[in-house]
Amino acid sequence: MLRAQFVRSVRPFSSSATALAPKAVAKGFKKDNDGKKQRKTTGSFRMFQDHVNAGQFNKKAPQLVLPALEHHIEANTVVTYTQLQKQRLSQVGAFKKDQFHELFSSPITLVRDETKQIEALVHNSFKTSSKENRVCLLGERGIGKSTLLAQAQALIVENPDAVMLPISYGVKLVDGSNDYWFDAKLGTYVQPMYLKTLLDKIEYANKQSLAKLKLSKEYTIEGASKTRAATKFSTENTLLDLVKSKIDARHRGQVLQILIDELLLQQSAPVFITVDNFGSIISSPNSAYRNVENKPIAIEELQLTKTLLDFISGEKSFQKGGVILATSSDDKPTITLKAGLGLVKPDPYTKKELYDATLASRLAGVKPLELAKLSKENVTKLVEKYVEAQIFRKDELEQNTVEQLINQKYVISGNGNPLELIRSVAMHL
Amino acid sequence: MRISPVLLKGRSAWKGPHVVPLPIAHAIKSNTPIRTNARSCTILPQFVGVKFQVHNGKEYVAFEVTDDMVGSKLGEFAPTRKRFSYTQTKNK
Amino acid sequence: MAVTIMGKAFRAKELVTVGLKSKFYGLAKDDVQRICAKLGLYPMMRMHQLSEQQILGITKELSELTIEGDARAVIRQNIALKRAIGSYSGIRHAMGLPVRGQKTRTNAKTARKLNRIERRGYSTYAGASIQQETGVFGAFKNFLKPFF
Amino acid sequence: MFRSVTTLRVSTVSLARPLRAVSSGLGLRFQSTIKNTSQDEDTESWLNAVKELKARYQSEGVPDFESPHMQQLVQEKFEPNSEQLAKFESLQGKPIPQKIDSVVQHCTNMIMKDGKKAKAERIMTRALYIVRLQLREDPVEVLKKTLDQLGPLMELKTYKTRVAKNLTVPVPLNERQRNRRAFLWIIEGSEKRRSKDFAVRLGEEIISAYEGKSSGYDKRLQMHKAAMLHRAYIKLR
Repeated sequence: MLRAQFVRSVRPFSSSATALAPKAVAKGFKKDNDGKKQRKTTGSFRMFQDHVNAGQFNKKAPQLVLPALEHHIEANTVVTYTQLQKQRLSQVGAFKKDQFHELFSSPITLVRDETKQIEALVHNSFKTSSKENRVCLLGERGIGKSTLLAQAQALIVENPDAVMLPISYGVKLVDGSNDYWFDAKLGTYVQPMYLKTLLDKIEYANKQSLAKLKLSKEYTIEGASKTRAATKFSTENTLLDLVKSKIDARHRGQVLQILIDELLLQQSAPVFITVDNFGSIISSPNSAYRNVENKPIAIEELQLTKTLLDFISGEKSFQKGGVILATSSDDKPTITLKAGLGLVKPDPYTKKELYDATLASRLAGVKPLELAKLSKENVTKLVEKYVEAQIFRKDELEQNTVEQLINQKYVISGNGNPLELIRSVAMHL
Repeated sequence: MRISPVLLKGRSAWKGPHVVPLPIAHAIKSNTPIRTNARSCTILPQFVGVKFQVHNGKEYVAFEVTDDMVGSKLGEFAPTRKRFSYTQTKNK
Repeated sequence: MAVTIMGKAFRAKELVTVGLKSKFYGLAKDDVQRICAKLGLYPMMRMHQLSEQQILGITKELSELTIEGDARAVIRQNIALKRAIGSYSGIRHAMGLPVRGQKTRTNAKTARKLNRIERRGYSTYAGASIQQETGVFGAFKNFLKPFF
Repeated sequence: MFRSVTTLRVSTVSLARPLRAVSSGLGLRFQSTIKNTSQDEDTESWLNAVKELKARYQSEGVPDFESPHMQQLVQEKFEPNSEQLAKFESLQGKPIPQKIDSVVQHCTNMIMKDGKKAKAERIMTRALYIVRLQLREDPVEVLKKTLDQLGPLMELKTYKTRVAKNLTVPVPLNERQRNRRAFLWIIEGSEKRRSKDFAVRLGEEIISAYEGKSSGYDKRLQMHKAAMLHRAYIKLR
């Protein structure tokens, strides 16, 4: 005992301890748990928005009894989509992530005055050419532009003859997130990866209507796939066969070209072009893509945007049909769009990045539709449904009458902004 | 007319290189060194082969201009500072 | 899953434009953009999406540029020339001191680290630069190495 | 929203600039001939009125503003009526309702880092939204109930005595203290979850704690056991 203490009290006079010690390694501030990565296994791996969307939470929501969205429905009613509409709209990509659909068993939507205007346009386009039925939805963030576009699409789906060409995120056409390739035959740049998804969407959304349309003449796509030298389409084939056909990526542009040509020729089916995030397409005359000489590729040189602009400007026109565009608050704000729609007169000294005259002139004849804020009556209807869907906090319901709640929420939502309205109900502390 | 970017080094073109009148022709003929205080004078191609004595604040440093020096300033070749070296006593 | 271009490994999910720019000494954003435009690679392309042929194309384009060792050699040559003609900046490089009139009373650590006739260049390969020594005194030396 | 405002501003400026330039140019050139615009008429009438008043003050003297005649012109003061007074009296005792529940606010402050409350609030809102979606109940109630279940009742505290030994004495915790311990355990548990989004991790952890599956319950049990072991040191007066 004594000896042990003695030994401990003497300082070791040797450098061997320090010499033999493991070499010090510089460590950052990052925690790494001795170099081992901690494994996290439980729980969802998604970020908030995706978690909320992918969790199928709407199955747990109480069922609401609501009328379906159909033609000639009264304004200021809260409706839901029919099974067919829901299926088609989700295939087309009309339901966006931040629209709070997970709160309800089935997406609910309000028929507002603008819906009636859009409905009239859709009805008109069943009879008249697409040049006469061009509209662009405008309005502040959360006002319901995408929702109104979805409503229009739902009304279009109701017509079994109608063909819909849906672009759910316009920005993806020009921001360089898809591959591109110069098709010498067409003389434009095609985007095979995007075309694949677009053609799939067109196929899903228009199965019945495309099956009724037969090709007017024979087409041959050379070098269409690895196994075959060429793919032939006869007059017996329908447009659905064309869209479904498995064509090599590089020749997909020709499929779209044939589809558009055929739709231009026929008279029976009304054809609709719907574009969301349209503002980002029109924000610049150039896309993010570059050609072999490292010069930016103009949006007029890309097959898809050129086709869209042709129909938007009215240069080309389906014999029956319409063009419905929706802007988004995510789009880069430029004067081009508003000047093109005739809402503002641009200053001649405006910077080139903000205003492009030639591009603006392509929008001539498109009717602007500015979405107004919801009226008190609209808010009343919505809040009543929210109460039914049990998304209010308990204490809020206990402390206030429904009438008081309506008044409160109308003010908090910035006098009737639908996004702010539902956020004030479902997402506040 | 484009002036060589070597001479300008980012200086604006309309000004041209900064030069001071010096007896270059005379120096080439007589092979005498040019004694000058103009440290900021740009070395032009005409200067090549001329001997210079450039003031460094205390005395005149002598050097001969070679091809590679074109575009530099005269002062770059006459250092103005002496390197510090420690001596035990001040009298040394 | 990594893609290798000219002996350098890239993460599969890395953007081609960002990856090339950051891994090759002397390669700028505009150079990468030009290469991508020439080969028809789209701006948001990821490394794992490159085909064999496209990688070969990138390699060919890169081999025509002065990058990596060549780019470093150019800088070394310029410094050596300055030293040879005896100009002020050449002298400062030789002394391992700041060239552009910065103060030397304090700091000037970057200059001490980099400025010399045989300049290393901004290193894109970490680890190879400083040889580690072992032992007690070695550790002390390692600590002081960056300053001398 | 911000963006749209800026575009509007730009557009109005662009409209206004040429107009103004034109009008000022005209004004300079044709000042003598064109005078029938409403703006000029207004200015002239104002100037005339001022001149008239000046002349009157000079001849008659400045009027006495303190006189009762002038006092009549001053607007009457606001006087509440009996109904308004009664309402004021009835509201006197009542507290101003809180915007955010105090428990939620306490928890939000525990999430907060570097004083970034807005960020903390966003995380909390999203976490509670996930709780609502999953359980279809009022998330604030769920949170309160969870904290109540999870919070320890006693804690060991060490007191220094002047003599050799330190005293470890079990101390009862108040509600706020219990909530704090419980929510810190929830945050700790949420760190072991997979999502990169803290809001998702927190929401899921609150749900599992509500269902009685959190690792915090073991800690709670341990604390209670330790408190029981040291129960002899409790001084009861």
